[in-house]
Amino acid sequence: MSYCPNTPEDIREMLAAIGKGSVEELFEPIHHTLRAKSFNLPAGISEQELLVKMQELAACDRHLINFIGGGYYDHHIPAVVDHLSGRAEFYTAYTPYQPECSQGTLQALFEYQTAICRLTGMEVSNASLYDGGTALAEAAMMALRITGRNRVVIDASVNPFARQIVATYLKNIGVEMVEIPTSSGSADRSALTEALTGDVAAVMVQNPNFFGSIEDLTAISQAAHAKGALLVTSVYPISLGLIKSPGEMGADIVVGDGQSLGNPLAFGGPSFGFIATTKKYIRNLPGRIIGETIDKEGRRGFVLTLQAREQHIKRHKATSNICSNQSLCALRGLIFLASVGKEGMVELANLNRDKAEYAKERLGSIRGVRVLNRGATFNEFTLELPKDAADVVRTLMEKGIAAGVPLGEYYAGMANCMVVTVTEKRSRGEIEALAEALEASL
Amino acid sequence: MSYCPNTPEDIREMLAAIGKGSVEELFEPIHHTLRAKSFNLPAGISEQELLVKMQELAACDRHLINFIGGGYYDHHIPAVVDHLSGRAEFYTAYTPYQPECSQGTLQALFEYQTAICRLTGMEVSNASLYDGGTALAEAAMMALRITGRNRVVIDASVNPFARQIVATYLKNIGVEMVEIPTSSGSADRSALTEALTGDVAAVMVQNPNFFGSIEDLTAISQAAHAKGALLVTSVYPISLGLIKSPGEMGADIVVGDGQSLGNPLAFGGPSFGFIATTKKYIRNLPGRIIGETIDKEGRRGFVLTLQAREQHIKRHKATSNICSNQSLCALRGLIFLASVGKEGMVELANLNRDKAEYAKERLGSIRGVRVLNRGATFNEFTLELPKDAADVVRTLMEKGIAAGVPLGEYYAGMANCMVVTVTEKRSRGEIEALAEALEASL
Amino acid sequence: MKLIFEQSVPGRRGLKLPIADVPKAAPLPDNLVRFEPAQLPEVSELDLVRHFTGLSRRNFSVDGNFYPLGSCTMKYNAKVTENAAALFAGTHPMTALLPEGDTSAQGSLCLLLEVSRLLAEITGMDEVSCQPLAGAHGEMTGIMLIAAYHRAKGNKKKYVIVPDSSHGTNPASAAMVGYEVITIPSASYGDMDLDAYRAAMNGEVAAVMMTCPNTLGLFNPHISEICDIAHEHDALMYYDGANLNAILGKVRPGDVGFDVIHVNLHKTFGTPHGGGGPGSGPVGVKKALIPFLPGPRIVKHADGRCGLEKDNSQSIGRVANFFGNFGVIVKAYAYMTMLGREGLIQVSEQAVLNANYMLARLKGHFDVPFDQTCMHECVFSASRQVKQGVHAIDIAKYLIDRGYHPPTVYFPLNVKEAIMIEPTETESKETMDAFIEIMIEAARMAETNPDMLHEAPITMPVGRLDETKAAREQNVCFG
Amino acid sequence: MKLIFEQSVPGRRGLKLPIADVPKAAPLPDNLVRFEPAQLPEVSELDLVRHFTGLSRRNFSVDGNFYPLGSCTMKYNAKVTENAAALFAGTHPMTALLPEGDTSAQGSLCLLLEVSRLLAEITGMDEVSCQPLAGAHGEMTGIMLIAAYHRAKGNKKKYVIVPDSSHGTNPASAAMVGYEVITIPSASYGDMDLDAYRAAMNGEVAAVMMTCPNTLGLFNPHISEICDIAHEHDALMYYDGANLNAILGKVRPGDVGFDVIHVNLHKTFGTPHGGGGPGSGPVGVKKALIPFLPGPRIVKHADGRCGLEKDNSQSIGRVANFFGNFGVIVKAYAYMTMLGREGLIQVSEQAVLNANYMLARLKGHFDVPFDQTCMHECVFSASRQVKQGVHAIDIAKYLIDRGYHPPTVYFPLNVKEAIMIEPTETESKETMDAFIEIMIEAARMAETNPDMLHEAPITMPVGRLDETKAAREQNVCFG
Repeated sequence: MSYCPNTPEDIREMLAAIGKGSVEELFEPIHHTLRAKSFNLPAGISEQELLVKMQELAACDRHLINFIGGGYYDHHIPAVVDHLSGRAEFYTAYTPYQPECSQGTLQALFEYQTAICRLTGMEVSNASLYDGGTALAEAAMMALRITGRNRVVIDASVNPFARQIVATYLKNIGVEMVEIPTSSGSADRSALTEALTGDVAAVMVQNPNFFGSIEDLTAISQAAHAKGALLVTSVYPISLGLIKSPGEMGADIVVGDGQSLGNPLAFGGPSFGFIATTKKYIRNLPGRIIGETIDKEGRRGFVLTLQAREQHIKRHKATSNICSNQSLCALRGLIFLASVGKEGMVELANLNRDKAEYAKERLGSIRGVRVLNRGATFNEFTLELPKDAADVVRTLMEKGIAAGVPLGEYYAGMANCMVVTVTEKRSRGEIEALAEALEASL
Repeated sequence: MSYCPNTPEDIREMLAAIGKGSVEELFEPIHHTLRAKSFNLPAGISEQELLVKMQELAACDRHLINFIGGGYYDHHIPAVVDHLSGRAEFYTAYTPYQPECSQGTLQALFEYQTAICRLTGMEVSNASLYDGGTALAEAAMMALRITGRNRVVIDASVNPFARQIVATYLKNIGVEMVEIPTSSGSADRSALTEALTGDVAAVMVQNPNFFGSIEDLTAISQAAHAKGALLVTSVYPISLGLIKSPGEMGADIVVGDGQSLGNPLAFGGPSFGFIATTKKYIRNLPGRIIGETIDKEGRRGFVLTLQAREQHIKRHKATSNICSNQSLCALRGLIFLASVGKEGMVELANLNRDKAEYAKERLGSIRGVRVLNRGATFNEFTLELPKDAADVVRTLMEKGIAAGVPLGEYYAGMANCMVVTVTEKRSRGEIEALAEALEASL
Repeated sequence: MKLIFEQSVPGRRGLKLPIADVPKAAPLPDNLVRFEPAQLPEVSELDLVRHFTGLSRRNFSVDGNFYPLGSCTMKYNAKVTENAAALFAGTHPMTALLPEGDTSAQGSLCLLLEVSRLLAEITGMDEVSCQPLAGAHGEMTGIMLIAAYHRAKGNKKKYVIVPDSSHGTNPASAAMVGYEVITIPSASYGDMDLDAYRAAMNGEVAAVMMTCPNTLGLFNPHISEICDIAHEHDALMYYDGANLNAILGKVRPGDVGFDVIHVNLHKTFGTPHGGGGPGSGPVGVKKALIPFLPGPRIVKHADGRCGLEKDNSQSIGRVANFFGNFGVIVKAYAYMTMLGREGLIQVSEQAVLNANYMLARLKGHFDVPFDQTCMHECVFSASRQVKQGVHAIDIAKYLIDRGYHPPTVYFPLNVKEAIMIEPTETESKETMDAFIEIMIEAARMAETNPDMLHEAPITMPVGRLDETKAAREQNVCFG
Repeated sequence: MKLIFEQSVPGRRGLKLPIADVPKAAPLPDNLVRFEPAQLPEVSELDLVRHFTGLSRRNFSVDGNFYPLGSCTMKYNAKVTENAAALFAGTHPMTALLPEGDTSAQGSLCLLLEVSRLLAEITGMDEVSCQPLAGAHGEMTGIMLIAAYHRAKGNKKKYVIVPDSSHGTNPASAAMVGYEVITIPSASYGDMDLDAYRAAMNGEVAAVMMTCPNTLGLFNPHISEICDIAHEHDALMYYDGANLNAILGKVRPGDVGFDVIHVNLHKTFGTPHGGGGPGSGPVGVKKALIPFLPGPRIVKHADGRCGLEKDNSQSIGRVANFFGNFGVIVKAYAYMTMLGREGLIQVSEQAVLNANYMLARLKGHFDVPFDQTCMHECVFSASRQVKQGVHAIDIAKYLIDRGYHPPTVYFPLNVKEAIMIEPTETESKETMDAFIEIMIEAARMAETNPDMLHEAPITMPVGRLDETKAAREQNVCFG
């Protein structure tokens, strides 16, 4: 296949205009010693052959009944999300550098920012980051910039992958990341408070946390603020239909992964990260921000704003190196939120929790199985099994069920535990199938 | 699910404006004795539940390797066809009654008409009919109108389904349809010529015919014209990349099914029928026709034209009752033809024939199997087996292969025969699998 | 915009084809070979994409614009139905016709059977065939069924009665089946005059075709009597289902006395209209007509499997290649299944509410030929505006400039300068209010600035087009 | 257009949710419950569809417009790659991380491995990680790898060198990893001045970041020497792959002496840019840096299965939640697979041909800061037009009125009034000729009617917007 349109006749005419005898002459600025030593790639194929090949490859992934989460969730995606984000004018455009011919993207992203602010209870949002994990890292960097301090405290019940990303980011810039071990699936509040020394830029927590537990973070935010530190909260957006918003709890920076808002599982991407904060920190936000303004005739329009923070102007003094973000995924998030809507988000969150509570009760009543979470949970919970959870998960996978995420790899001493996720897509029958298979495996 | 937007508050306000107390009052013009005696339908479900249900239902269709045609063909559909015909402005618009805000549809259909003319070698085309079979029936009606005669002669090697449709249409209007039996898969030319009495409006043939044979119809068209009859030809559009066009052979009306041009199999529809003729018969064409014109400033534009022939003006004197046609499918056909393009159509036709010739040779060399076609074939051919073809097809279907269309049901004395179709999508490996399975079944 | 043919460059390619995995065949004999390739476009895939993307942007559409085109039911087309249809795109229709092939097509066959059953319940008919490919095709099929019925009974029938407000397809379909058409004028209540109908009825009448509510959006108060009179003469009652959207769950034509019905799935059941098709026109009948339905009929076997009826000697035969516009039927099934009983009732209630709201708000500004409670659509006349030299067409064109697809104009034929508005149930009050304001503005401009209306539209790629030139020159194929 | 929030009506609903098939759970404790629902839009599905359809129509895009945005490689995005990606939408990324979960995700894992191998061959690197989520993310990851390399060797490094023509992301990424940035001015040949570079190099330099061809579309004639000098100081050479589209099959950065590279899949490998993302920024390295690659690395087991590396203690760690922007990677894989070796070589040849044609045709009308054979893009300056008071931005805005997305303007920073045109290989000569004519017209208008250029654009929904007001008021959230 080739998507190059020019015919031999076109090429002749163009070379004549350039004044060259061949296309090869155009590459003469590149010394022959620098030429490719190898370019050993397969021959091209047609579109028809490609589809056969891709179908064969896709068939090598097994379809499982997903009770796994870990930051990515198997939610229903309203059909409108694909249809509208699939409009060519959205997906084949680029960053809206020229606002007059990009009002579609710009207004949509302004609406996205508004939706994120309203969902999180914060005042300002950027136009998206890469994913939830990198958003948490960016939030750490942002807190460091704002406070001028060089230490962050992070609760171990934050998603382990996200913590690894934060660690990767902070490793090179001489910032210490203090991890507070979790106590049976909850943040250890006294340890967190103790760690709050005067050089701490941020306390970083997740709600619901990796074990599925929900907490009121108000006290933690007050403790942080008392020490001049910021509260950074990572949230699961679907839960915000039901759970007190981070804004209400006093968070300073809120991040999360937007996959659950209308983006497919797709083996982990693309999704988007969101970040929201209070107005006073807007200049410290990383990434693109869209602002409202007017033209000469007073017509409302939207533009990329506060670009002076960004790399293409500020270069090494920029707030972040981010350039392309996840615009189309953020658009999907916006369409998802507008489709589900105000009341729908409450219902959706309740539906997730109702299913999960049912499953928690059903699975928790299996002989030898114990629910680890001490308090409330949303749509995930942690089970302690009478045997190695990895073995159980392995066994159930053979039956086509991804039963949960075993914790041994991520938390010392928790080899018998696994986190089970139940979204609105899991039917009562599927929950029963999980329960029976689990029972049989113990 | 419901797509009604109005809230109880909206409804209250609207009723107040109307001056009614309830929605039910609006139905008072309908006497209570006329009210529905039953409306026993299932309760509604959500989009999410619908998709689960539809996936389960779709999974009840088995995927087979298709060596069957019979008027519908398993061709590759270029990805652009779905993406472009899926533009909401195309598929959620209606008949372009208001040309100024419908130039997209109108220009596309004008281009479609042009493509059909060029493909068939004819001068004018309408903007589509329902399918190939009804197009053949409309062609018969058209020939009757043009000639003022009341008899048609049809070759039995025309697709049996299409012949049945023609018969259904003609049954009520006192027109005789004379069917000329086929001789070993070819038109019986002498019988056709003999049947050409002075009251025959049209000779109706198909090329390639139902058995897959290709013929030069020039002599038949000359014979028909000599008797004042028209030649109506049904064609398989993919074959026109290679085979002499009906226009070159002297056809007066050319019809066919457009499914093979970018429309999915979809259990038989929707596709489109096309009909093309010479300029002198344009006023006798059924269905919509798009014409070029200009506006006051001389800008080119396109409109529905010659509407005086149509039912909404001419009512019972219309050339046809057709109103909605298959516009979107015709658009798909146009995009298909523009994507494959001039050279591509030649290559595609050759690729189909190359595969079919290979299969014909391979299958024809199986002991006891004989190729029935005496002359050239395109991408279908007829095999005579040493046993009942229906039994063989049944056996091979169990192995996931739809081996061909057995002819016993359609042609007396041909129970041992079946038509095998090989499109560009069938691989050499699949052909080999068919051959081996066929060998094993005999 | 240039035509795609005008963008052609010799040798330029779009799609590439696979390289053959079989040897090249010997060439065809010369007399069978095409002399030169068809002059199809030679464009790159990008140019193709830009061309059709650009063309699409020159259309108004339901997804882009309020589209209150009367008698066409331009409601919202739920996107999920597209996804549902895509699940069924791969099954070859011949599969079901192969020996025991029905076992390999149970999903598609059972879906068709289920749609038939749902439609039978919705319309009050005893059986439904999904084979007809569009509304008019369903009409013609219905009249063929009636002809077969009379033929089987030995009835000598010659005429079909239609009211003057009927869709043009009604008389055209009757004529396609060989009947002569008797047109009955409308009475003061906006539908077929009962006395004139009674006078026209005789033993040679095969059928009476009614749209109910009719094209004025009015429900005929004498419908029972009309049915009775027909049946006394062994004439069958044909129900044109174009306006079924008004009466879901409220009235079932079968209960009222109709014998045959067609349903426009793309209207009432929300499948996209595709710029003029594909539609789908299933036909429903009372018991006495079942034997005549087009074949092959889909039936449920005793073991629960779905299959094709083998013996159908009384059938009128095929009216389409296979089983109907299946892809459209899948979408309609998805729509019906999602909405369910209550949702479908709500459809009609809200459609009727919206139309009456439109009528109430606009009747001070435009003449109303029949001022009654309407059903799902309402008809105005621009006759008041004509006095200022402004015609229905001028108002229509002005609406285009304001971003609205015009209502149907100049139909039904029995209303002068008709403007026929069908908002459908999927439009919100806000959308209607905004449209109403523009309509009122147009009425005001007819008084104050008629020239501006005559000039409209001015915001489109082309202004009003010379239709006479088009009809005279018959330039229907490029080059 | 109104905001979606401005269309909200209390109680109006879009999507409906399933009714629970489980009992209602006991309510959450009050202190955990949200006080009031988030004020999300309350709109019908039709209003939602009209809103976003309408918004989409307010964008220029590759499918709608020639989009020669320099340094962004806005080539045609093959539609079939969308279909390919849809096939892989359903696999949960955690699947592969479960015990023996890799066996349930062989399709996705092997695709990732295959893409890595293809990219390694294309770039001349020894191994590639697909984890970074965008170009700048890949850059940062690359610099982290370099930091890890130096750390492991005990090197004390402090600086990263970049040329003044570099993308802003280069210095920003270096800074994110804690390095100080040294910027080297350009020489008369349009790229980093060799003497200044030599002077700046020292033992504390960790890396040199080059774009090659650079942002002027020029291939640095001293690139080998630059690499050698760096390596003499144990500084690593970083290749910014933004402009890789120019050199496929012609030059491999790994062969030239680069140690680390990132590739923008959305640029060179034709995945859609999504209005600003998602991109994908795989990072490739030479052997010495493999141990530091982000984990979990995808490996091929002896039995041919693909899986995840268990031990990766030297890894810099994760840079993303899972395995990268997988959906984007699938599209890039589809693109590479279709084009194959010859197709990819043709990409660069035609991209370079198109850019040189643009340069040849326009250089009489606009100043050319570095008049040489260019690679895949060419840079002009509007400095001649500035004398008439017309700036690069005015020309850009005029192009909008003529239906073209403007080229990149005011970048690279080392060219005054820069106009940077990258036609890409997927544009036809006709498209370029039409664009060239409009550019020439703009140059002429700068002489004859500069005011008209200052007023542009006039055909868009808004004219030039007040960016100062936006930055001052910081109205970034509605209501």
